Amino acid sequence: MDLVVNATSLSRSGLSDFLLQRVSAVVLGLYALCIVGFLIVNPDVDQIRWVQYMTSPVMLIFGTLAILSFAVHAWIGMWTVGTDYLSEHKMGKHASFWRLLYQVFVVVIVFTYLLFGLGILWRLPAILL
Amino acid sequence: MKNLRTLEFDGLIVGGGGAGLRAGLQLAESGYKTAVLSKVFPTRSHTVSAQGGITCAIASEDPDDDWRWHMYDTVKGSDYIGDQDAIEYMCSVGPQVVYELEHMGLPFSRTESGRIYQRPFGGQSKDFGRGGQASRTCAAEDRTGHALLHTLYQANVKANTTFLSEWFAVDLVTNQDGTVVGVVAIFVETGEIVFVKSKVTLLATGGAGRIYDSTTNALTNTGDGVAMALRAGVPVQDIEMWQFHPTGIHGMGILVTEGSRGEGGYLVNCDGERFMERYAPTAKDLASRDVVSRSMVIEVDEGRGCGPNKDHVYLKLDHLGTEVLNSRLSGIMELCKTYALVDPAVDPIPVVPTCHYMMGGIATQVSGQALSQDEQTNDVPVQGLYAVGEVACVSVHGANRLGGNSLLDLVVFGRAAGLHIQDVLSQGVSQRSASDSDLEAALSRISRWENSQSGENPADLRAELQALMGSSYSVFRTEEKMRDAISKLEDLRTRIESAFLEDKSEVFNTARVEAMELDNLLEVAEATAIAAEGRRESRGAHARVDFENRDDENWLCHSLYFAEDRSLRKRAVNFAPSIVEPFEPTKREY
Amino acid sequence: MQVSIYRYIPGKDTEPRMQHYDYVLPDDRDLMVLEVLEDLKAKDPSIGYRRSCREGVCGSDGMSINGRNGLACKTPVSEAISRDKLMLRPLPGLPVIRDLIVDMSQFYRQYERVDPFLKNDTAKPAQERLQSQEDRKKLDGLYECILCACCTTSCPSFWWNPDKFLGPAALLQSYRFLADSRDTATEERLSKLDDPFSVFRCRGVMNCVNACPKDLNPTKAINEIRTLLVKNGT
Amino acid sequence: MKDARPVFLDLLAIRLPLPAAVSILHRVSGVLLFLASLYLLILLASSFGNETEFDQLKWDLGSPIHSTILWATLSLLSYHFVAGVRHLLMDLHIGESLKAGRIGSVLVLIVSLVLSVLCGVWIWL
Repeated sequence: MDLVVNATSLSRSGLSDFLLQRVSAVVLGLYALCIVGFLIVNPDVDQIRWVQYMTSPVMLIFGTLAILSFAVHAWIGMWTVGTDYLSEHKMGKHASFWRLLYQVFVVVIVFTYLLFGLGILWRLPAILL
Repeated sequence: MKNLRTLEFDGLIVGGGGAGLRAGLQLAESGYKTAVLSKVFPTRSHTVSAQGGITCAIASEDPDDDWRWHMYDTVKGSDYIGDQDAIEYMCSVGPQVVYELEHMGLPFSRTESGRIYQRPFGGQSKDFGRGGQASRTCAAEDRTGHALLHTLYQANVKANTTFLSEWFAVDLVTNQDGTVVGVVAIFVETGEIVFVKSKVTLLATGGAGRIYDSTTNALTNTGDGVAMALRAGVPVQDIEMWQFHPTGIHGMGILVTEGSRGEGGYLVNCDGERFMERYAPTAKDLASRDVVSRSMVIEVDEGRGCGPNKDHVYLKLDHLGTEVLNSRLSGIMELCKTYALVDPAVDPIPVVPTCHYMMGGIATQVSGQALSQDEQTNDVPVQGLYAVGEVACVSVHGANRLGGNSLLDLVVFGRAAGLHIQDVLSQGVSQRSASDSDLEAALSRISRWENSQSGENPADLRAELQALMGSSYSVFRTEEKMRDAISKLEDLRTRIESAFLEDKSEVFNTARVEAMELDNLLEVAEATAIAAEGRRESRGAHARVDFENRDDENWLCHSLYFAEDRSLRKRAVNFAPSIVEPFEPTKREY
Repeated sequence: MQVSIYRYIPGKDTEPRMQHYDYVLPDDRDLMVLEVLEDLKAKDPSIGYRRSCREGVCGSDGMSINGRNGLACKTPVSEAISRDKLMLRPLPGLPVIRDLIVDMSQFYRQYERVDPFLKNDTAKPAQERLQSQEDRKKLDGLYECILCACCTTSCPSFWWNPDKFLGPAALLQSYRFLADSRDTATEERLSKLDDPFSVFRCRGVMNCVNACPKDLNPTKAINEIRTLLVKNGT
Repeated sequence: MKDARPVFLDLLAIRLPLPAAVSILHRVSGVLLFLASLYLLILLASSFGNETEFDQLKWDLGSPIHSTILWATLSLLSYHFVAGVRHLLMDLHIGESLKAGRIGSVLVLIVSLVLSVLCGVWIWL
């Protein structure tokens, strides 16, 4: 791609990013609906049932997928936002520095969320994180 | 050289419309160093406004169609002062050139069998006028010019043509041996003056409809090429011949394609009468444009005009139905709704004859090479200078152009000139030099405006000139008015030569460009005025009240106007086509 | 009516400014914005803007009219005016050369990037290539583009990445050739578009559709390209 | 000289149609959700703790500040969700015309507003 440098997009392909963004959105949307649905149906849920539901085999896999989807979705989204506003075109020569800084920040948060989220779902002792 | 930046090319094309782009494509593909210099970005050229189509006997609608029939129509349409060698060339080569356009990607409308769609246009017949109305105009809906111009621009992008976009050509540079060696131009974006030097210079600057107050032409059609030629001592031919298109939107000057009548629309007067049946019993609304325009003016003059001032007639399209209107005439639907506030599917469109096309121009050979004339009235080629398209008079349109023939003219002769120049260059033309004094004429015109300290406003003078031409040189012409106009034009010349350019800024100074365009309008207006007064007959678009008839004895010839001494000479019409027998002049009826 | 025009003349102005003109509208008819500009220019020749055909087909006079991109020659004053004011500014996001005239080179570069010409590697027939009426119909709404840049310069994605995102006009042209039954370079064209910026920076904002003076729909064309990319790439 | 050229991009002087506003809000809500996700994860963590923590959480969520934050987060989520659905529909070539685009934008705003109100009802009533 002569004019277009895209070294830090997720998949380096616009099409793959586009598809991943959509698929992850659908997973996240459905997962959110499952949780909200459960809470609406069981307004006075106690903790045991709540944890039971969330860690049932299906929901555990679903939740894991959702957390992974979140990482993908957030990274692509935030990367897009960053490359929109922190561009050479708008900021001049130092744009790549600021963009890198921003991306490191986003990556750190995404990873933190990822580990934190998986840790909770899989009920890992905090020490392992 | 005067510290002028100089650019050098093998071929320089001035003008980026259909003709210039077609020629540029031919040259760029040949590998010669070619530039297309244009005062607007190429796709803004006036070719973009052409609507109805490109007339050509590709035998799609009628498998028996024949280019000779097309040639017959064109000769008759020209009122017999079209050059038959050129018309023959255009009509016979036409199909090949149209197919080339299609191969480049031009999105023509299609017939059911997938071939190019053709519609009927004015002045078209089968079998040399004996077989009734023909359908010979190849169309891309009613945006053919737009489709054609963009296709040609795209082909040039592919061919890597060099574009000097938004460069204004000031004047031709002619050296001491009378060879044209390029142009002095202004790069409008910076205001820089540059000598663009070239072995061959081709003018493709289009028409000059802006000498009139009411015209279908773009604001940029100011006759720059005609004026440059005249100032360089090159004569112009048949410049009195101005086509008035029957259907310009009343009060707006915006064109409604003849294709609308081709698709079945017709004109009515205030009584609702389809009056063209009286003037042209056979062709009716599809008689040639000069005939229809005159009939409309007569209707209005005799009190049968429409509207509160009874000053226009109606074009009726509502009976065609929305399907035809939307699929074949969507462009004019849009134009009418926007500019006439009329929905053609419901109401008739108010129309008046409006200045549309300059049949005259720089006399050229079929190859595009510009011609002058010696004392013995022999043709003399102008070295280094070519012209194609509306600025040229090759002449295929004679005294009246048929609808759809202008687009064909552009591409056929743009291509022909490209091929010929390629030939000439391959024989090894050396770049002639130009001295400071050769550049002087062009530079002095710039400095004249630059040094002006006071005087009249160019915009006011332009409006005055346009009103004068509109009132004195429209559909019908009278000796008295023309004489009066000629003296008024002399007065205008003095005033324009001392007019004031207020804005002298460098960067994208459109006021400076418009001031120089005013110089050009004046040259064309004066040439028109003198040539029209000189041609003492009525022929084609040139209709005189005092000389009502065609006079073949004295005027079956071209007029040739020289600016230096404001003289009008005659030049023989070519009656020697190489393949077919010549068509002899007969009475012209539709 | 008050007409306010964005003025910037290099060498004279260091900063752009708005210049105000009084203008009396006629009672009997509506004017186009371009007619107002022409009248003002007759009095103040220094006002810079491009114009040519004055009938909405050449695409010269795109500008921001009361905050909305459009062609001056095709926008009636009555439609644009608000609180008796007409505000004319250059097309957004492109460098201003002077007054209402912007530097379009970035726009044209993006147009050229999509190879805006027919590619067909089969032998040329002696006549035209045949195309069915249905296939020809697919080009409607695409080939009519006049390259006025009203759409592209109203697109936020183009504002942020004019060098990387092709923009609606170029993408509309890209699809014009992808959709042409006579073009044989579909895969080549698509492979050139599969990066995160060229096509995919479109976020469906639809400003382009809103701005187009020819009522074309670049958003739809871009979606069609994406669909082709998905079909081609999966 | 070229670099000195000004660019007109005064967003206050440019009229943005409704679909543009919907799109910008989608982006803003996305960025905010990215940050608010930490809050959601903390909620999840405490709900997975022991029973006392869980009851404490339920109690906490009744407090005005806590419940407002929760409501805001859910509202953002609903908006981002609804506007996202519109994106997906457009990918399927539904609602591509200018008119449909406008209607779609209005629908996104109305539906997400309704959802936001429902979230409030759910939290506070």
